[in-house]
Amino acid sequence: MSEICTADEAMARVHDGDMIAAHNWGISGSPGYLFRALVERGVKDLTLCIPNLIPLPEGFVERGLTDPTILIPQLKKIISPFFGARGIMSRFSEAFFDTLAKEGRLEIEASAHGSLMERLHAGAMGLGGVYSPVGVDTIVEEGKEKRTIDGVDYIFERPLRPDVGLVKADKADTLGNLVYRGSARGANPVIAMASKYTIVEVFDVVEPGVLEPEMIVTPGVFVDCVVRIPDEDVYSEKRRPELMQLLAEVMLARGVQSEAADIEGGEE
Amino acid sequence: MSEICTADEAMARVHDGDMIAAHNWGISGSPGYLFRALVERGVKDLTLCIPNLIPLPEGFVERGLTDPTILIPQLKKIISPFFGARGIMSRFSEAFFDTLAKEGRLEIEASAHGSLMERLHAGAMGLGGVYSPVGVDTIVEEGKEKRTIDGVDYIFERPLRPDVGLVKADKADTLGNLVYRGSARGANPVIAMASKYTIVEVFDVVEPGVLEPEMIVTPGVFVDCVVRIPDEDVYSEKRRPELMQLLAEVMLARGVQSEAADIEGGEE
Amino acid sequence: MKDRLTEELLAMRAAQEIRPGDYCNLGIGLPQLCASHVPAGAIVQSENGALGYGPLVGPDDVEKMDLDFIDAGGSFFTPAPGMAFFDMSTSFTMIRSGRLMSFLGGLQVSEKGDLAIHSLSDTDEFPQIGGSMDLAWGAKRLVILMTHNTSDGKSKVVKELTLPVSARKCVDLIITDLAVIEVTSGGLALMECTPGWTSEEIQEQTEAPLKVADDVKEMEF
Amino acid sequence: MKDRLTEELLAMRAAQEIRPGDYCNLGIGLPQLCASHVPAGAIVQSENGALGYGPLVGPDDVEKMDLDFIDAGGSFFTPAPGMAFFDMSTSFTMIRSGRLMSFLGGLQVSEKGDLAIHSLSDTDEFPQIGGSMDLAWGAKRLVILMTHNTSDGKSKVVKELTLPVSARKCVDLIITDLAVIEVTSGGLALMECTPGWTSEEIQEQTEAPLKVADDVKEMEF
Repeated sequence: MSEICTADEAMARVHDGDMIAAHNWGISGSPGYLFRALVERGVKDLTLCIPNLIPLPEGFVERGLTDPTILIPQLKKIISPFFGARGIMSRFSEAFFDTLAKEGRLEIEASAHGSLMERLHAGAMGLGGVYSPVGVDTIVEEGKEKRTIDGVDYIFERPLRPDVGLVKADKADTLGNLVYRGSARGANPVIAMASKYTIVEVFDVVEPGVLEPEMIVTPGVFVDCVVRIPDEDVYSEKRRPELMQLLAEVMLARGVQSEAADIEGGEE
Repeated sequence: MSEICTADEAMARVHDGDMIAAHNWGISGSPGYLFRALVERGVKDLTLCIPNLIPLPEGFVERGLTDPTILIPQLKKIISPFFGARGIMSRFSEAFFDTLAKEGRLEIEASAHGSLMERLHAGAMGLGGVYSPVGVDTIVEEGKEKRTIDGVDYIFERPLRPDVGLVKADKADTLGNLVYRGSARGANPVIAMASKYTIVEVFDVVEPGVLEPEMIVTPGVFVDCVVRIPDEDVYSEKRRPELMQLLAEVMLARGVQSEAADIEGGEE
Repeated sequence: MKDRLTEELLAMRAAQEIRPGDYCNLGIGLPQLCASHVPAGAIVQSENGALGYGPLVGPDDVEKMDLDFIDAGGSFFTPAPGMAFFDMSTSFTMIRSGRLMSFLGGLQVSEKGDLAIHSLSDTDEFPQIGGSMDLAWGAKRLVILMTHNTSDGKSKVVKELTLPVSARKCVDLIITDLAVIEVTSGGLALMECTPGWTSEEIQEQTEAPLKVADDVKEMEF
Repeated sequence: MKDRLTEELLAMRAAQEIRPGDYCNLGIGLPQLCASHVPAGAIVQSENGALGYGPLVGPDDVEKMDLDFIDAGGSFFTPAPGMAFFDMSTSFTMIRSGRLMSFLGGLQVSEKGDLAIHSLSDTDEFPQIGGSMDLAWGAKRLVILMTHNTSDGKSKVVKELTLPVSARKCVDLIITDLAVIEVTSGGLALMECTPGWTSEEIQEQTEAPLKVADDVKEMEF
């Protein structure tokens, strides 16, 4: 049964060495309020599974917002398809990464977006692994079994079953049923299903029956813990116009470019 | 782009030897209107993937309703987890099945519900196969590769990528976006995603924008052909109260038992 | 001959295993009858894609039946606040997640906890697996509800399955019209007897050896 | 030196490949710019989980921006009737289904249609694969939009990739600021030249050999 609790209470469930999964595609849909609580919890040697690792533009962290790169000092491994490289390098010194690498403390495992979703799905379904056609002949296949089936080459992808899923939803009811809004849905429903223990941050908690049974995306059985973001917090629904304004200023300062514009590598 | 067409026009896309997928769990959510059109189309040597093969109770077929067992004479193979045995045997004579078996014309492949969903998902994702823990040491593993991964036994399950998916939805918009109602959802969204060509029967077709973007379950890109059930048809929304009445009569005649009560085997 | 439990009493006893806050899948047959006895605050799942719905519609309430509100056994359920609908892929992710307890019927259970449920013969042309293999594999706790003996008097609690196996070492608890039996690493433990029946009498009806629990008691409803 | 296409003109030419009724994924970078030129009746997909949304919000329309309406590149889009949102698993099922055409950027394309897009080095600590490998594998038709040469003048249309491969034999069409090039089983075919450039001049800028199509023509916008 889902419990309603605070972020601190929820984080007590996270331990050293855990595998954590979370969504990230900029601010929207990413559990920034829970990231901040995880930093405060101070656990270490975590493995993080995340579709993107995109640093926030300047000016956001100063206002109390948190992106997943903030977690890097607590990680021993990152499994991700996309690293906002320049932003990460500007946040942490090159010396910092050199030290991590020398100490063997930060392992990076690259994946394709679809394969990461499929590995989480496989974990959720209790599978031993799947043969995926994506990433053949690329860095993604390194160290993985290859197999040709009916003339097509595949890579063996192992399931991911995170110890803790950090999920961002729009609203929950008191039974833990979740709805999302727009493109903020992302990997959140997949992470909720794949994780052994699922913690959700929401703008609002409503009574059962308020969310239509046809609109519920994540049924409450997958949700262990619902955290309502306090009204005064920078992540609260009340303060979203302020965030939007800040984001707009950043975008205007850059011209036509977008929040995630600095994710583009090299030539592109 | 999804087209709006008649059942006859849609069926022109089905050919001898095709693999067909459809949902069945009694009347609700099962594409009975399209089954009838498929019988009329008269193609043969089909393979049918279906979660259940449940004959309708007596009195329904007489009113123009169709269940998937009606398709048996057109099939060369059925992949299904559940056969409403007594009902099937009463519809077709034992001699009929003996003839099919002797001619090698009807192959039955048993599956578990979850494994059937997973094989359709694997087909949709382009996978070469998955290792499933369900069905180990049972009839389901016959002829399949087995593998132990991290101490757990798995069966290798091959993907299913049906040539044609027959889907029942509640409503479509003209872009082919679909919504479902209640437990009628079933395997329909999975079948829509897995099939190379997806035909949908709906009670109603609405303009884009009528279905809320958060409520759409099957995005239109997976839908090739939308068939609106004509108002006068026994499957139309208008005539659902009549069906419900008929079903209630059957249930009352049986006592507390349910539509699918005769699906229970032997001792149970 | 002594009375065995009625189906209704069996279902009532079984429903006591469900606590408020539990999520439980109720299989076809005897488990369906538990739906009326589930405690408040427990949540029922149906494999065709529904969670948290209300009680089943009785035969006297035809006007409450909704064609699109059916459970796995084809019975009509009533809506309840907070219920959710989802596709069968999501439903079986749920079933395999270890987050549900599961009540299934059974044809045989062995002393190791092996379950036979889907077929009466290895050469059965039309097996009835349905969700049973997934439910048996994925359940947080698997409870089997069945008659203790077949209609011709054979024990359904056996040393080794003679019917086709549905899943190995999966059963946690067996509830029959004669007894409540726990499957332990050391074999079967007789926990409760149907009123009027002694441990010895139940053992006589049972092929597999039963260890009588120290605190064995009479079933209560 | 002769003028090459502006990014805007390149995007306009590329958008001509999309027809009414097509579903198209627009990748990060140059492909995003096509969003404003997609013909009516074509439907755009974004890998983070949106289909059928409207044009992007320009920098002058800040008040139209919605924090929860972002595309894969992080740009804000406007709503449109019939748009749908879904999770990333559904999105990549769509991407791998062969039902979408796909526009991606590129670092290099080989004459066999191999694509390099995610990294500038084999030892890159922070690769940027994202959805590119899935999109390249699953596209009904894959169109690469890129500058013809690197900033230091090297050809990006090459005999063999020197950068890490993202997917083999996947590219159908290359659109650069110099040319439209089709990848055929017999090699690269030069279909269109940027106004003011001859086939010979384009070949000089291109490492891989180009067969000039019989009906080669000047690009139109």
